[in-house]
Amino acid sequence: MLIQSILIIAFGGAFLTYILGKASSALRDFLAVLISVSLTVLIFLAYGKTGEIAFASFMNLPLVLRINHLSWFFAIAIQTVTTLSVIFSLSYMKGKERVDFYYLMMLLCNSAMLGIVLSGDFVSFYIFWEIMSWSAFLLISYNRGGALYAGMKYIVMSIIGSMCMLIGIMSLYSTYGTLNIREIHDLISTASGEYLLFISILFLAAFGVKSALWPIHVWLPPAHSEAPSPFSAVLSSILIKMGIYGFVLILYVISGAALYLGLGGGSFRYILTLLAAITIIIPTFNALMQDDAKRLLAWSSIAQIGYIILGISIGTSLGLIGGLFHFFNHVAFKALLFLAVGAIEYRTGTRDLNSLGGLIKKMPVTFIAVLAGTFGLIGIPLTNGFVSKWLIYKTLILNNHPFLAFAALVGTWGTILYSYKLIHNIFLGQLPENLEHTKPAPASMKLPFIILSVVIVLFGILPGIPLKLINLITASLGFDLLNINIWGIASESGPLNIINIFAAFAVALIVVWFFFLISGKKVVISQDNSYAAGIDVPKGKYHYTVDFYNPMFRMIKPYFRDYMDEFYSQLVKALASLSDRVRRLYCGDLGVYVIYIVLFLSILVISKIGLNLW
Amino acid sequence: MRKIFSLIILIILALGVYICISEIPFGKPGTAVGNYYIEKGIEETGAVNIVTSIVLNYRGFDTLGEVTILFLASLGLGAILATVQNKTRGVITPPSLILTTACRFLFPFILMFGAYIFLHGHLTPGGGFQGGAIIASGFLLRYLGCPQKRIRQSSFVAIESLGGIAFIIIGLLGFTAGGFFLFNFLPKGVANTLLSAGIIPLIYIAIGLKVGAEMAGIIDTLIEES
Amino acid sequence: MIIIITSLVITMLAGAIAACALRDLLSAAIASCLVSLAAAILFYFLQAPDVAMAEASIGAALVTAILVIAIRRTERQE
Amino acid sequence: MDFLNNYIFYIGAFGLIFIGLYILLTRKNLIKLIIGLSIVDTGVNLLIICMGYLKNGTAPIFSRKGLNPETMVDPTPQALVLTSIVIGVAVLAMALSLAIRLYQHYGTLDMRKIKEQKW
Repeated sequence: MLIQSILIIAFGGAFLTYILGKASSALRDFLAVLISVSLTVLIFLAYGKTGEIAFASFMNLPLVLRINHLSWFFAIAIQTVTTLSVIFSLSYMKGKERVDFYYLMMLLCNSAMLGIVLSGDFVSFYIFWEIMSWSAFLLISYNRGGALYAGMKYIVMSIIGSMCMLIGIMSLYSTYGTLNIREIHDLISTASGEYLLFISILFLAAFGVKSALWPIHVWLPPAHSEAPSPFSAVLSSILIKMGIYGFVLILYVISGAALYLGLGGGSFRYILTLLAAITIIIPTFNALMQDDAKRLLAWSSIAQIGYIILGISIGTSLGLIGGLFHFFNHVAFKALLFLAVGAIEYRTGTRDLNSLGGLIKKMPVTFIAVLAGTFGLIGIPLTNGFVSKWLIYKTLILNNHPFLAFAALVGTWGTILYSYKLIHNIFLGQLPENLEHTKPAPASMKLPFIILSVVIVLFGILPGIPLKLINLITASLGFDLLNINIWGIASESGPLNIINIFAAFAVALIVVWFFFLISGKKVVISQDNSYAAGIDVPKGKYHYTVDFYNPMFRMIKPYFRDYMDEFYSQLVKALASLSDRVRRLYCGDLGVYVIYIVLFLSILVISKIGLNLW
Repeated sequence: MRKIFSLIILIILALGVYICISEIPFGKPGTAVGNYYIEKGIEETGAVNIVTSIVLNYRGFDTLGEVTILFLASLGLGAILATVQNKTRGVITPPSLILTTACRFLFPFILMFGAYIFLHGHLTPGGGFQGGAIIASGFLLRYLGCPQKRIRQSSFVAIESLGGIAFIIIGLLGFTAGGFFLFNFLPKGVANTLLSAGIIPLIYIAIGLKVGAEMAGIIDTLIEES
Repeated sequence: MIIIITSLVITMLAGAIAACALRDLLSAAIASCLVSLAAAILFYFLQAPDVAMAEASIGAALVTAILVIAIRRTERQE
Repeated sequence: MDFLNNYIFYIGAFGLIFIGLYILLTRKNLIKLIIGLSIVDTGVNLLIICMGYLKNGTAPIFSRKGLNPETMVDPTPQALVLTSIVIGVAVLAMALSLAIRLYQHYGTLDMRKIKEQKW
């Protein structure tokens, strides 16, 4: 009953908001926030519940909703981010056009994502999946112009993925006669290895598109940078994670760890981990080269997805915990970063990293938020990103994957570089003259910043809170229960104690501080001294956030172009010219059409005479 | 070039057709469904003309579709030609008195012959379509013979609509009487008499009027502005 | 009997070839009328009086009439 | 003579079909094309009727007593061809009206000169 009411409130609320928006915009804003908050509360109440309800039937297939720890874990992340995004939108969307439509699509997308994680069979899963894809498409192309192109790119790839999934679903149904996930899990152990591989590859394509796995990631950067900022947060932190949910679903809930590890003689897992490693490295360095803040974050999202898939695809308990925890952390800090960039765009009107700078005095709360977010992104100790990355590294090292671990480390170095670029080019350095009168972010934007920053730091210091739940999830997927305490993991296989790390960190900090103190006087050199040999530099002429990391770019730029994107554009061009040639068959001359018909008949005749086909 | 190419592929096609046709003997006994129609036709429908019983009873739905296509064709014809501007052509020589008189004299007989054809559709060769075409050719004669006298198109439309509605109503009455469309609910009567075969003569009257009006309407539309 | 049929078939094919070869559209229409007429008689020989009647009244008469009217509204030479 | 007995109708039917196809293939005039179409139509009708013919058969009408159902020709193709002829005239009228419309618009019936329907 609770699950149904969640979905009814979610979908009904979305449409009610739209209708109400025609009457009064204040009432609409209030209703949108009210629905989001009440949904959050409802989902919180559903903690720990497990159950399954058949709520309708579609062509004799029962549509099933179910809830368990895995669903709850994803649902709470979805709902939290959407709620914060909606609160953020209150001021961000003020005065824009078609705001009713925006809220409708936002809430609809949210409802569809809740539906995905709560659905217990593949029919409803597919239906919700499509609702999510299309509402996301409409929101990505909300700004028109270049956004339309980005939206088209997204929806075309998304449809290809969905079709792969549909084929997989139909194949499952024709083989087993049921689409209930639980029943398929019971039946699939009898399947042959080839069939399982076939199904897995189909679903890999579907979920890989959505979660932007490396060769099929090209839709993500334009889509994320063109969408409205609150929705970019949802897109990056939640929507692409539906692909992660799908991976967990197909690899662990349906196949189970044992079957998955033996898939294709282990080569499936090998390829998946390899793809994940590539997904970490290439997008990280692509992110480094971006000058658009949102595009940078978009590439960073792909890279972080690589970490999550890497953790999940290793196939051990610790790796799965690390992947799921990194998912949760990425939800927190990527939503925070996108919202912060949205706030900066809202106040300054630009998100070009070369023309920003020095905003630390003007927007201090935003700076703290971005600082927390980037710390989490890099994985500085005492933030949650550290814990999850630690778990992933540990898994890789314990399972003898030195190259994958090295890839993850290289990714982290790149992450440090682009995070520093982000925070420096926006907040540090010199304040351009046209930004002198920038106001701090409004209160409705600060609230999400504060909540998400608190989450990042709290779960960094007390990782046991989410790990306990994730441990329950992995236990329900057939892994051993680990011994979790509030400070980390106490089991033998992968001990993690945040107190020890905190202590080591504190000691290191004190030592550094000590050396810093005894190393002598600091000499303050003004900017003019080092740069212009004492001559006064005219203000506004000099802005040293431009061409950040330029020497490095000169080295790596030729190797880190988005080759896949170019490949796909070439493919599209080739296809278009081919289609044009095919179109020329229809030349508009009736005689030629008759020739086609007669030729076809003649070919039939020749085959009859020469080959005796029938 | 093109002609030679066409001839070559046509010759290839002819060769193939020859190979296929040489396996089909000419004048062999008919199909099972044809034999069924011949044996049970009179008993089940009461129509002596088996073709009629097939057209109107066994495959009545086909005929409904056929009538619909005809209707759509005349409708589309009117729609396409409605926007064509009237071009004044050279003066048409007025018909001579003898021609006009002969046309006036023949016209009712042609109509009567058409009516005879569709009334006796279940007894003799012919039926609604043929009778309707004959009626239309009567109108054609009238148009050619006395071009200054025009029949109003609205009367064609009225007759056409009445014919179509009558067909469908008779079919729907079959629903109430026997449970399916075009059920033969009237008594079959004695074979080989005019009042036999149940609803078949009624439907043929409707079809005959409809087809006649439609074809005459098509001719009228085409001839109208030239 | 077979001679009549053969001559009819030859007439019919000749009409069709004439319809193909003649540059004058009106003559071609009349030639196609000849085709229909011969076909109608052939239908009668094939024991299909219903079809023969339909072909004679529709194929030979009405189609030709419509064709002639259409040619009159457009142009006569190919 | 035996060959003629067996094949004369087929020759007629296929001769019509091929001549019609030849017109469709080589001619450029719209009305000529429509004439070709109607010739193909007639040929196909003739062929279908040939399929149902029975040697020395009678028409499927019980117009007098003593007719043997065994020797009647197959009535099904006849019924189908009846439908086909009527639809043929409807299609022909439609095509001619389109031709007239095109003539009014372009001033020509030549397919090659009506450029706008090409790519």
